[in-house]
Amino acid sequence: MERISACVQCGRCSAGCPVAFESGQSPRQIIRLLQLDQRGEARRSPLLWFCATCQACSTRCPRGLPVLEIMLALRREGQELGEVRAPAFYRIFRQMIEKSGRVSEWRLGFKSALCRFPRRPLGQALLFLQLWRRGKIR
Amino acid sequence: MPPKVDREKCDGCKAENEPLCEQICPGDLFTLGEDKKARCRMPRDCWDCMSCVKICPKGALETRVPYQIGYHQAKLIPLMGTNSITWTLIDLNGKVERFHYINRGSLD
Amino acid sequence: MKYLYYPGCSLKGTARDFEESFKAIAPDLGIEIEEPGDWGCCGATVAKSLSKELAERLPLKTLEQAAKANRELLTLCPNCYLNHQQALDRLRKDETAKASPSRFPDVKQLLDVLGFDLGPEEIKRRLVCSLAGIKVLPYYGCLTVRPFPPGGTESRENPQIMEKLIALTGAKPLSFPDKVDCCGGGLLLTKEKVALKLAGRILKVARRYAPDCLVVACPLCHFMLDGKQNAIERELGEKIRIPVLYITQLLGLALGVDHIRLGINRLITSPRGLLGKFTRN
Amino acid sequence: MENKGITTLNDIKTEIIETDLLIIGGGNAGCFAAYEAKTQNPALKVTIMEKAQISRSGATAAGMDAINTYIREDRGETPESLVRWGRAQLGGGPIREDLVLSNAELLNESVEMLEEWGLPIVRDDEGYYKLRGRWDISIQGEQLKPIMAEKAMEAGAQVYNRVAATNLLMAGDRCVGAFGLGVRDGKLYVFQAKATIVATGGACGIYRSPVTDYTGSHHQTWMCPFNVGSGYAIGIRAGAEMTSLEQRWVAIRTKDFCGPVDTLAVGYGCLMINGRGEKIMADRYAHLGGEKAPRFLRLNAPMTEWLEGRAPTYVDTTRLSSEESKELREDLLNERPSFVLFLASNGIDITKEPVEIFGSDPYIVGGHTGSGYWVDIKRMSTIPGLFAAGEAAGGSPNKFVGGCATEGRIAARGALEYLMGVSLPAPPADQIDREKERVFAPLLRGGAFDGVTAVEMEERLQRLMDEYAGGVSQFYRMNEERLEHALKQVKVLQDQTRYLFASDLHDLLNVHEVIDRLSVAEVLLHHLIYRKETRWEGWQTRMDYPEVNPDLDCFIESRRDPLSGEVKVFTRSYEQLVAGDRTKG
Amino acid sequence: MSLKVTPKIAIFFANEGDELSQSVDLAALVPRFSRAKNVSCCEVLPGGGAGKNREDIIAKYQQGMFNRILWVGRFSPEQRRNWESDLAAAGLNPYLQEWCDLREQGIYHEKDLRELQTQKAMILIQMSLARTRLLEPLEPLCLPGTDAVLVVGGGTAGLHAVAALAQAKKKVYLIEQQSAVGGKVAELGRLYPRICDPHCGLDFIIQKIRKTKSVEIHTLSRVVAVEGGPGNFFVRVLKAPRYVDEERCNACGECRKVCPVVLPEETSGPYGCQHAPETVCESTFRKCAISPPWPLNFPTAYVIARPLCPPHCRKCEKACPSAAVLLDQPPTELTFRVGAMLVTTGWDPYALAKVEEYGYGRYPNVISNLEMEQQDALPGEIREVGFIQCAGSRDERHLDYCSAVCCSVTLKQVLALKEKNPAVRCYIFYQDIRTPGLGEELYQRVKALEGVLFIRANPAVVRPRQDGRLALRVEDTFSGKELDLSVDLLVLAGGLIPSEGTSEIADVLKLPRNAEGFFESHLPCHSEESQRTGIRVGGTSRGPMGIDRAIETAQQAALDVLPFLQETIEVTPTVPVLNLSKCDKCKRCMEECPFGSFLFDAEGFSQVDLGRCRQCGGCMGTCPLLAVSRRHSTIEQLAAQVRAVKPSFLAREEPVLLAFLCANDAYPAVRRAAELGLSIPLNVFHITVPCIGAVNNALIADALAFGSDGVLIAGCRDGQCHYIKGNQLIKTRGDDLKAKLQSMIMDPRRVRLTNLEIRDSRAYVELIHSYLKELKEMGPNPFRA
Repeated sequence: MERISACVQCGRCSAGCPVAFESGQSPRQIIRLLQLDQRGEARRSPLLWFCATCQACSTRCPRGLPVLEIMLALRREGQELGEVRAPAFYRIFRQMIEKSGRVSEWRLGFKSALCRFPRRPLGQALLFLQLWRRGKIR
Repeated sequence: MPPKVDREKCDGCKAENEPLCEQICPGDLFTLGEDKKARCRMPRDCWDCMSCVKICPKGALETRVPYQIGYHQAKLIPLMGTNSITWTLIDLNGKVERFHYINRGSLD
Repeated sequence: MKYLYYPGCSLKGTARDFEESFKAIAPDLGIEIEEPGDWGCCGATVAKSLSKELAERLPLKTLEQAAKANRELLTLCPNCYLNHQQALDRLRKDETAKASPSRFPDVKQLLDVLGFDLGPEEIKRRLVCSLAGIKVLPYYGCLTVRPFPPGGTESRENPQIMEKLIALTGAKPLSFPDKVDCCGGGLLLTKEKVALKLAGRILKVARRYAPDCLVVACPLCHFMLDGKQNAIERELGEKIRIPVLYITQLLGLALGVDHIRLGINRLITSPRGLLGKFTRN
Repeated sequence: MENKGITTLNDIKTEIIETDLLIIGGGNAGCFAAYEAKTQNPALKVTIMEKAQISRSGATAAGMDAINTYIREDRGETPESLVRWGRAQLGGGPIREDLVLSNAELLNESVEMLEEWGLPIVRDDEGYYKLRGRWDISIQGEQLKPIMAEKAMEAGAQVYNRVAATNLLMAGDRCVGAFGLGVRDGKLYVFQAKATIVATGGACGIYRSPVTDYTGSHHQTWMCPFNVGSGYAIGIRAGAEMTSLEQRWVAIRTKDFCGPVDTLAVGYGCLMINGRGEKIMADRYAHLGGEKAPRFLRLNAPMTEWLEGRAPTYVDTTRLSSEESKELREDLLNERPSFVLFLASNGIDITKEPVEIFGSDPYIVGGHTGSGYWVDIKRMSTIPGLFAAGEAAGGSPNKFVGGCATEGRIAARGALEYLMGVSLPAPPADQIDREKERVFAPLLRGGAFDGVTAVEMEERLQRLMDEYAGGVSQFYRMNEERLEHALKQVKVLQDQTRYLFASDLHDLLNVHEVIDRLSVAEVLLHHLIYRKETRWEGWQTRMDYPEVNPDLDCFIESRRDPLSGEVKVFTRSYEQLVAGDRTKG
Repeated sequence: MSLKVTPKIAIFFANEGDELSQSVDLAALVPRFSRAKNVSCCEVLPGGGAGKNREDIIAKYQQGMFNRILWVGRFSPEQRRNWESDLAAAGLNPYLQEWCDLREQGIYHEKDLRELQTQKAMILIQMSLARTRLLEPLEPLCLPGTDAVLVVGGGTAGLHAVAALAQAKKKVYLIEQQSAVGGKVAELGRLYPRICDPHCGLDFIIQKIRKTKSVEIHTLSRVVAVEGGPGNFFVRVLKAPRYVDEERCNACGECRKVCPVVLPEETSGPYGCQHAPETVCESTFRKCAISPPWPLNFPTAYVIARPLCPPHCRKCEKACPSAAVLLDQPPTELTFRVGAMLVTTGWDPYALAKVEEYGYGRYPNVISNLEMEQQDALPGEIREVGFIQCAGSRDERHLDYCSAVCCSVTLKQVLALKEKNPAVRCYIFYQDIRTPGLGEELYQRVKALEGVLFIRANPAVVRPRQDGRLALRVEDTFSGKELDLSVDLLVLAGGLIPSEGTSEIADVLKLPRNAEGFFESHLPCHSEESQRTGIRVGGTSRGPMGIDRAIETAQQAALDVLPFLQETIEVTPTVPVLNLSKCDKCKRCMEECPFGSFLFDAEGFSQVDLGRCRQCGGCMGTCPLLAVSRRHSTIEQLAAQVRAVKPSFLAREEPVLLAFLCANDAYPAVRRAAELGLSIPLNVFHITVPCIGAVNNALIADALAFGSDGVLIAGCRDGQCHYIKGNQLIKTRGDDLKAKLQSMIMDPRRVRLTNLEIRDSRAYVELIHSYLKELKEMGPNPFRA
């Protein structure tokens, strides 16, 4: 992260970020916060957990900053400091791999669906059915 | 009397053509190895005149007394000045003696 | 060509058809794979979000297996590929630090193998039937090209390798400006609405080109664009109805492999129209 | 390795060089000859053929710690007194007093030239050259060789380094240059010269060195091991008259490591003692001059101690102070640095224990004894156009550094005189082809050839000479039958040279070195056989003729017929020019 | 071997204001040195040698009382110069005078130290005396030269250089790869500030060149080889056939009417240019096989693109009324003898297709700024135009540097555009707007325009819309807001890279280049130098710059080469001399010379090209056999100075330090230290060398052998060495020596390198003190008597 200062705030990361404007904050702003030494605020940024890890920011950065890695680091930091709690999906996923070494998607989907009210539960159910009929979940 | 080549230090005189030791050796004993570093082709044929040791700009050469007649590892290291030479003599017990004298021009 | 094959979780579940189609065409393409029984999850994007240690540990197991078997590692799922590739880079970094030659073989993703290890010419030799008359829209998504583009040389913004492969089959590849945009798959189980929005954007643009099908090389993309297509249509309030095939399935068809063996019957969005066209010529 | 891609005769390039004066050997005498010639007549084209690299070649490669002859007039010394001393050193000769005198007259001038050129010579408080012994002056001669070389080149001599003389170029009975083997470029060099000076070193490696076996060093010798007598060989093969070869030079050296003893004995007055601690010279040889006894005796004396069961023998360095010891080793660093290393690597402190001594192997060196070319006062050999100087020229022993230098100058003057009005014939094609074939045959046989290597033959020759022709293992003793046997064997070896092969140019050089050694050995044996007496015990000890034979108070000469190869031996009489008792110096 | 006159040395002590006598015991020194070897007179000059004793010194010289002088004491540079010129006038060679300043060596009016100072002065004077004995009279050397000069690259920079040189009455050869001169500027639409057509500017300079008869222009030519050195370069030039006689052709155009070759229109995109400006613009411009020259009509003769001709077609040949067509013209090779060369090979546009995210080459309405230059009025339907700055510049993945001109270019283009199509809306996406100095005016002018929006952000992707326009999504970094914009035309401000010609000529002339591929020059001291004497570089081949600077640098370069364009070139006599009787042909001098001054002679010895040599003495420093000596600071002279240092004047536990000072930075630093009255300890002795690269390991060995406890080698800071790499050379050699010291069981810290710049006086003095302390801890040098 020592190269944070190299950022010229050109905004390419944000312009290419698919979720920045869903979260109301942009990767550029997060880097700026870090430049300003406001890590706390950066850690709490809603953007962090919106990130789809699509790597667009990192690959397009003219200064070669590992923007995504920075995001992920902040995610971890936030949890280690107990400031934030990862969404259910992450926790369930972790339990699974720690238990069985692998992940069963439908259980994962199902469990994390239970932790939050799913959009269009019926549609979900239907999809589960279709997947099951096509042998994609067992 | 085998002259020892320190492969680390030797740069084959940049392997431009003949390294200086090859040029100077009265016995025509040095050549440039495949690795572009100096090689003594026949250590037993050396007369230990130490011309090669004196001329090597990288300090990569050392004259050794063969073990059969001299113990490990005494050293005799010449350092060439412009008009004087110094010798550092280290005996088998590590005792150091130094010599320095004029080898060119007037003695005063 | 022999690889150590790493399936990854999805390939045994929602992306079953991906694995099936790959295994169905592999022999015809002269690709041999050996699959270790005891592989473990690579950690996807989750591990890195939770614990560095965990993220760095998980891929090691497979890499060791590859080193032991002294085979290059092949993963179908780009996410698994990314994690293993990154782990490999870390290992090699400290190997070079110790100036010791690497004992770990390379890690490959599907497009590396098809597009570069084998190469279009080689594949062309083996194709048996033409898919002429079909318009195909290739979609790469993120991790097939970012950060490690196929063959290490492909463009990250405008990759061409899938186009080349599609062209081999006789089908017409359409150039798709949004081909490297994110499908949002990673957010499906946390920020579903956003996820659907992103996938929706892609499908909407895709529809402009009126393709007979989309072709992908990533289980997650496939799940979003195929599995979630109904949901997306509902979000957009308009019909899309584009079948989404794995590149392996498309090649399978050109190799004359029966589409059941290719798992095409497992698609959610019906490929009937497409197959109709195909059987006609 | 480096054979410059030579596989057939056609691959070999011939380089023809025309010059006024060719000097074979860029050593002490050679450099001075070149300097003299160029300064006398700058217009002259002077060329030096040098086997190694002129700035560090030959006997003085490592440097020198003393000039062993300098005439301190202030001490009443004169050229004549030098002659007397030299004569006495040979037990009365015979020596060529004409040569020695002419040398002595120019000697000091040469030495002073060296100092002017930048050779540091130690002076005493009155500003005279500091003596050690009667004639020796101390120098700090680590750079002696480079200095001489630079001057020769600055004077404008053209130097061909890494070209080894293989034969003389003859026009009828006249010498018109020489052939050379390009050790680096694999060319055959043809030097066409109006006059030629042989100024090579002496012959080393004819005999086995006592330190050779099991020491990992093949070249534990007193003389520079790369001086193999080629200078004599080329003359012998061309039919030049050789003199006094039987007057071999054998030196008393430090045991197990052929280190210099004179420096200790002469330079620092350390006496030779035997196992019982008795002073060898003073106690047993007082009647022959004790410490001042002739050199060959000073060699033979300790060896006799060995034979008579009073070995080992030493020079007693124990009463040296540590300052003297340091000073002494400083001198040694100038001449044989590795001897200092040898002492250190065996933890020897010479002030605590004496240094053991033993005889060396015999050498043919005209700068020290009378061996070499028979030359006239101008130093021209019996072959017109061929001059000799330094170790190569016979008749005038005890030349050493100063004398060899001087003789180089004298020879140059002679050559200059000669070459005026001499013209060069066209290069003799047939001679060139023959020589090319002869020189490169071993290389063309190739490394895979099933034959004999130079080292194998060299070591066989050395053992042969050692055991049958009075080498160190025999305490230098010999007798008719052994010599005859040796001669027979040498002939066989000469015949076997057609099996010698070389895989690269360095090998090829070694091959010709052994061939040259054979040429010298053959003639040497004839000399040894002819002198049926014991005149210089140690240097020449005939067990079958232990006494001095007054009839042989003359020079023994030899000439090998270039066509038949037959060696004729005859005598020349001795002329005394400087009056006085010949045995008193 | 020069004829030696035995030196008769006069020693003069400058005791202005009793400065000297206060710090040392002159009464003891004067008699001591009047007895010294080779010294014929030894006097004290009361008043620094002004007025009366000036005459009698000169008189004494003319009476032959002495033939060289050692000046002891403090002399201002002016005083030195006066003495040297006065005595030179009287016939004393300036190189036979030596200056020994005691203050620089730490001798001040320290009453209580007077005794010790006198002893040190004794040694210092001994040192200078030893050197004085070995001084040689030197006369400037003259090399044969020629007043001809060769300029490579006929762009704006080249043309201006040519004009300048032609005005200076020099014979000029201009070598141009294209079929005509003009270069990139000829491709531009308008020039700031007058937004005028660059062709009038070019025309003006070309007229200027036309007037002089001394310029020879060779188009379609490239330099293929060069031999010789400054004053005498022999340049081989390969001239491709034009297939049209330059003299005869009057550009009537008849040939084009009959030329069957018509280049298909579709090779050019909707904006008249296809996406490889450097090549296709020409062909689109050309339209058929025979065409006017490009980019300008100077020379006017047409040119034929022979590969495009149909087999056996000779139509143009027949059609030409002045029989100028030469379809079978062969290529020719020319050789020029010139005294110097100028390289103005210019730039190429960065290949924008590499900046993939912006879709250059994929979408027809994305064009480069160079292509934009060729747009006249834009089609009416165009309503919105986007300009993306730093497209490839200042970007790790592309060009690390700022291309310098793109901002002004865009602003200029916006101005021009708005002038023709006032209704057009412009978006300028930028990181920073860089229009330094008066350029601000341009920026403000554009800012003031209606309908121009500056957006401080770069888009990440460009996407075509259904309607064919381009969609841009950016974050306005000021507001943090997401902007979804669309434009009809997108102009990428592409970067500048060294032209192919630049890399080509660099290889031929062995000109060093920096990481970016532009010519390496020693900024700011010799900004137009190329590190190859007699060759100067100007314009954009040195780095991105605007036209104005390109012209200035080219003219500066032209000015710089004038000294090489004389019948004879005068060279300062302090050149290196090789002693071939010592040289072993090891070639290290050749390897290490920063200026490639060494050539092989017939016998394989290396040989200095005195013209190229900069006299740094690096060769002297590197020669293992001490066969090279730089005149006036010869190895012998330096050795004599070193040998004269007698550490014994101090108690054994007091360390003595010998410092070699680089004449450019370290010495001035020390001199300044003396002026500032900083305390330079008596333990240190200074010896000045042209460059520390010239310090041979043998000298350091001497210093240690003769008892100095430490040797300090003070040179320039990295990258500041006036001889480019002297300080690196000594570094590697120093490391070898240190390794040797280690094996000799001596503390390698006894040799130390340091880098100073002129203002480091204090730093230097501190360093000396700390080093002395360190040496004290080490104990005396084992070789110290």
